[in-house]
Amino acid sequence: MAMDASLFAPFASPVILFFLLGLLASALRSDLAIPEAMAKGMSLYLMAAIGLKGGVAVAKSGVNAEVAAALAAGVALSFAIPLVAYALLRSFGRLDQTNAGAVAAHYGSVSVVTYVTANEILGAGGLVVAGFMVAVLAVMETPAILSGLMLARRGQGGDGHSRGELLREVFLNASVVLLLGSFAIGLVAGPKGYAEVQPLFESGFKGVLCLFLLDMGLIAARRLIDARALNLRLVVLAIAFPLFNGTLGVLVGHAIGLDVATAAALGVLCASASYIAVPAAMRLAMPQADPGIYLTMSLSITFPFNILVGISLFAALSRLLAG
Amino acid sequence: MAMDASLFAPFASPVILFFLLGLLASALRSDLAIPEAMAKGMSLYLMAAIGLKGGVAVAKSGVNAEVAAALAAGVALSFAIPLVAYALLRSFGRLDQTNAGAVAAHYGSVSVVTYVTANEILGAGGLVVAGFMVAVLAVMETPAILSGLMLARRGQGGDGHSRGELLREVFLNASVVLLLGSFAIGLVAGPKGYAEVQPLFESGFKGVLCLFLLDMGLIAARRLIDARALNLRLVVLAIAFPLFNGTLGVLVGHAIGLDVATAAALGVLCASASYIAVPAAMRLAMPQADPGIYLTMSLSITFPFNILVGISLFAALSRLLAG
Amino acid sequence: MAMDASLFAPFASPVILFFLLGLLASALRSDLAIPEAMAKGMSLYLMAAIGLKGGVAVAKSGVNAEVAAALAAGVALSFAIPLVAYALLRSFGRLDQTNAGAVAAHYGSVSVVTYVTANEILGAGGLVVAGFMVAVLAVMETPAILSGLMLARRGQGGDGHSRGELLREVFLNASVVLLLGSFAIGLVAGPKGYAEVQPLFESGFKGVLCLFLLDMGLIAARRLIDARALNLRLVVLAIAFPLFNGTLGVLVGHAIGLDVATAAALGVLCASASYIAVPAAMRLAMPQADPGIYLTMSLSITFPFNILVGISLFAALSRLLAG
Amino acid sequence: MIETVIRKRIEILVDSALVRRVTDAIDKAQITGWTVLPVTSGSGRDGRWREERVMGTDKSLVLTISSIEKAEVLVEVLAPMLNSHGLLLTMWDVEVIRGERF
Amino acid sequence: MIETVIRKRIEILVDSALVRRVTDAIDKAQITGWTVLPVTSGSGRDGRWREERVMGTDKSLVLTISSIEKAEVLVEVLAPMLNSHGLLLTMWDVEVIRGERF
Amino acid sequence: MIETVIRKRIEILVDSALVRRVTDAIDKAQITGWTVLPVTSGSGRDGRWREERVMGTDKSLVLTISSIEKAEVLVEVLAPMLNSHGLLLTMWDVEVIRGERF
Ligand SMILES: Nc1ncnc2c1ncn2[C@@H]1O[C@H](COP(=O)(O)O)[C@@H](O)[C@H]1O
Ligand SMILES: Nc1ncnc2c1ncn2[C@@H]1O[C@H](COP(=O)(O)O)[C@@H](O)[C@H]1O
Ligand SMILES: Nc1ncnc2c1ncn2[C@@H]1O[C@H](COP(=O)(O)O)[C@@H](O)[C@H]1O
Ligand code: NA
Ligand code: NA
Ligand code: NA
Repeated sequence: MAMDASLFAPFASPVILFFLLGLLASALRSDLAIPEAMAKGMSLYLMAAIGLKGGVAVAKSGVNAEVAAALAAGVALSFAIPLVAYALLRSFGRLDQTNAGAVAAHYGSVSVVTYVTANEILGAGGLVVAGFMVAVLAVMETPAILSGLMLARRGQGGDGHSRGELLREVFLNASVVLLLGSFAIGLVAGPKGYAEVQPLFESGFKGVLCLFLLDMGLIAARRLIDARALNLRLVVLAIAFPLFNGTLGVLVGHAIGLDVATAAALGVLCASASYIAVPAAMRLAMPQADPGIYLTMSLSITFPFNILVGISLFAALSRLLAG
Repeated sequence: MAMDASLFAPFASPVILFFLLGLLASALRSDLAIPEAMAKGMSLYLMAAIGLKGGVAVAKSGVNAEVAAALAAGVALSFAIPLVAYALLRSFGRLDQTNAGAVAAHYGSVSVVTYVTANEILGAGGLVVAGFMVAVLAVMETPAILSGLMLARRGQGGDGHSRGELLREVFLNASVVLLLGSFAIGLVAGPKGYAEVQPLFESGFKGVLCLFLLDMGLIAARRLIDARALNLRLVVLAIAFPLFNGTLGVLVGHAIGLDVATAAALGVLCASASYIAVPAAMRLAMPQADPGIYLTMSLSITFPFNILVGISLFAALSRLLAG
Repeated sequence: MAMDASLFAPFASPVILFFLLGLLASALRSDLAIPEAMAKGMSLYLMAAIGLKGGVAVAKSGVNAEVAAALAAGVALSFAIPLVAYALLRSFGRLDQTNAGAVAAHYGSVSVVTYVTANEILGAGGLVVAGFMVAVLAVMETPAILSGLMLARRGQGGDGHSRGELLREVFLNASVVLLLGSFAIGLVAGPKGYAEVQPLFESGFKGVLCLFLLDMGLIAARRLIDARALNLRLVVLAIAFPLFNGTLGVLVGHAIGLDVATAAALGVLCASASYIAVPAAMRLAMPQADPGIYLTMSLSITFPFNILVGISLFAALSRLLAG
Repeated sequence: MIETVIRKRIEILVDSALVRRVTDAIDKAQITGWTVLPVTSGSGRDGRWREERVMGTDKSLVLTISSIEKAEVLVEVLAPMLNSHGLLLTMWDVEVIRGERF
Repeated sequence: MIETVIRKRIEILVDSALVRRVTDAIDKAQITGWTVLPVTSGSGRDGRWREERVMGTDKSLVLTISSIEKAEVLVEVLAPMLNSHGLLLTMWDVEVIRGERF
Repeated sequence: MIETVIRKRIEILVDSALVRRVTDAIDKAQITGWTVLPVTSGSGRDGRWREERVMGTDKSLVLTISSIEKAEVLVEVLAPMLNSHGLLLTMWDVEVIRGERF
């Protein structure tokens, strides 16, 4: 009964309601749209804010073995998840090698906004995620890109010209730099320095997240409506992946000794699929892969699934495991 | 004496002063300009904020007969105002059928920013507008478009191809969807859910309104300077319309039993003229109508008149009627 | 020892750390970038905020002889600094007449963001700058443009066609109008009117400054990397100018009786070089001058130097002079 | 040397609110694609305009590459709108690579 | 088939701060209109630039359609600025509909 | 009358993530410069796209003016990418002033 309520509580949160408004507006083909510069600005703001907050939290708590274990687990999961996903995409999903590799890379990587939303939803339920998970988020962005590429290109020589460019794109992409950079700033500035900028980065946070999720809802639904390349098998996988990977993440989290909230957050990271960094890398490295497949799966199915269902599910699972 | 002071008090408010700065800067042909994405972002923010606030207010107060009466009055006035306006535009204003219909539609519809500014000015004078007026604002946007089109096209077959497109444009245009959507979110989330996002949507509100009105001042004055199609008769009408329609709105408000502040707000809605939703609909449905006429009247004359004079006037009138 | 600490304290401030992050990200050639509309929006916000705050401060303190002296000193320094700079740019810097005049104009004029950052750094060290310095900032923007042009064009007839355009560009450019306009609004609205908009313009200020300096760091470093026209002599001058002009400003500030903080701020204004208003004026009036020289010097060398070193130095000097 | 073929490049300046109608016409003419570019400001017989917020007065530039036959079809389809909605259409020959796509 | 006529299309890349001067020249040449497009970044003899905020280094593209005679007038008028202010001007023939407008 | 010369104008529609690779090719072909224009939305065989935030699906238009010889070099250099990365390239003759620059 209590669990039931906690599963549905998020639907009274403005954060989730604005996401639903976005989905609905696009479904009705309204012309509501967020200017691109504003959306980019909000995403930079959200990343700087969680980076700072995480850094300050670690400045307070200090670094310990738990942090190292979480980072190692994150990297390992980001590498490994594409391997399983690839196999299923080839067999059950019937995709060719290139597209299967590209989609697999998305599911190994992570979605910043899913993580941020999870933080809010978990927080509202009394589950406070450890600050160092921002660093885990950042390190999980890229390994999956490498294993995805490896899978897609087995037996084909890579494109020499672009290797350096790709590695830079992958390791120095905007979100990794901003997340780790503001994490480091939070660490150095500490609670005292953070206090100066708290009004912007903390008070405004939930409101900005509302508007950002409004935009995500608009885009996710529009893309689904315009989708041509999707079939039922891929839709099934786009829901099965977060369920499976999220459960895996929660289990690993508990295995390495994370607390309830932090293990749930690791589950959310595993369940989430990238729709920013990885697509950009794919356009560079695997232009033959079809964005109509990988973006639609990650953005229009997995992302809403996680926001609306997944996060609450992994929270419940993590509570259950903790007894 | 006291009334005199209350009439001039708004001119010490930063909100009005920034609008004047915008008018002045454009008149001096300064190159000061607000980036378009920022202006659009601010207008989305303002609409989401008033929608939320109105919804939360109704969540607290509940829905009653007053709300229904106000909604009905709003729809009726939005339909009816263009009829009178059209007659005057044809006779006194000497416009042809098409342009008269287009201008009439603007005056039946409403300006969101005028409403928002009125809320602030009335609030500063101790007049708190009922939350449900946001819904009235939203429902008044579109009926006028339909009566304006009807007037403009009497005796000419409509353009079949575009009917569906137009209706979608009219009923699902961005501002209607965002206003009603965030109103609904406010209703569902209630005061508790709203508290989470209040720092962004309430604390920042007046400051954002300042910057937005700075932009409106810049645009209104620039358009007036570039205007070619305007003549004295049309200028007279652009001031007479808000005076007449605003008085009508205040009277109807009192007649249906609204309180002083809310009746004044209904007056402001009637007095205000659209310069966003209606022009967009006109470009689709009546491309022959001249934006140099309808936009200049609504944006460069009626809008500043309402901001600087009209709002205070209707507040005074509403107080007077209440005795 | 105490001075040492105060010299390094700024490096724990998020404001400075975000600037360093920007420099670093560009140096590593990350694709991190702030959308242009957001950067412009933030710069408008910062100018409106400091204008308002200054005006409110003067509304409280009143105008006196000190204010007049500071304004006069500002104008005189802005006119005079280019004369010395020009001579050095011609002799030591080996620039031709046109480029020397263009660069000189930049160093006589001021950088708004340097001033804003100085305000924060000084404030954190307990030094509160007088509100009227915003007006000094505004009046120092343009005289240098005129003396720079005069120097560059000695003996060449000016371009008649563009004189009027140029004067408008110079005296009504966006930042002058916005700074003086919001200063006036602060004066008129006073502390009571300001209270309404304080949440946006004051609470958010430092956070916005962080993101803005992140962008400035990105741009400054990128420009330095792409620079072709710079040589060691010019780099030396781009560091010598702020040292010399800043010292001059602090001395003049003490001579005319400004307090420690305000004299330090005058030093910062003299030390800072324009990279917005003046480059735009130069493109109009002296298109032959090379932006690769003047922008790179002012933006990529002098600006970082002032942010990271200059401000603390002039603060220390001003304290020293006060005994 | 890479082989090129001649195709028509058509650019249409149109109110942003009407872009959809133009691209529908392009799709109907069975042209393979189109691209929309933003536009900042302009001036014509109706006077000056600027990218004025959401005020329905902003414009876009729609660009499409097609064979000469399809270009003619498109122009026929758009002809009524050209006058009623004041579109500005220009058209010229360009060389393209992989011409079989168009 | 709809009739088309040949006109000149002229595109001028110019510092945004100078757009006004170019459009004044177009008005002076009695051409009926012009349209401005935004531009993001570029590279030339003076090195690379990017849409660098309000730093006076950003550019715009001014596009105008005119008769051949007026095009020649415009080019004459702009000639001095072309060199001193580094404008980039290209010009070619296009087919237009409703050619009497231009 | 001002003298003009004929040059090639080449416009390439490309994923924004790949702009750098295209401009590197232009530099390598020793063309004096290039300019990038923003693009808002489009539709092709892969379906519709919009300027979709930071999602790696947005495109840009790279424009460059060059002599015919250098244009041919550029096209040769870009040829492999044209197919693998789905670039859209159009090319036509334009008149330019100060032709010695290109
Ligand atoms: N015929 C065309 N005319 C103009 N733009 C096109 C055309 N075909 C494709 N495009 C553009 O090129 C992009 C990629 O096309 P495609 O490779 O066919 O998916 C599309 O999204 C459009 O922006
Ligand atoms: N000769 C022209 N060259 C380029 N653009 C033009 C021309 N004439 C009109 N335009 C554009 O088309 C829009 C509408 O023109 P009009 O229908 O004449 O008001 C103008 O605002 C300009 O953006
Ligand atoms: N060959 C070219 N093709 C296209 N754009 C060019 C070319 N040369 C220069 N440009 C543009 O014109 C600007 C100024 O060029 P420049 O005067 O050579 O520095 C550059 O920044 C580019 O945006
Ligand atoms: Na994942
Ligand atoms: Na009205
Ligand atoms: Na200076």
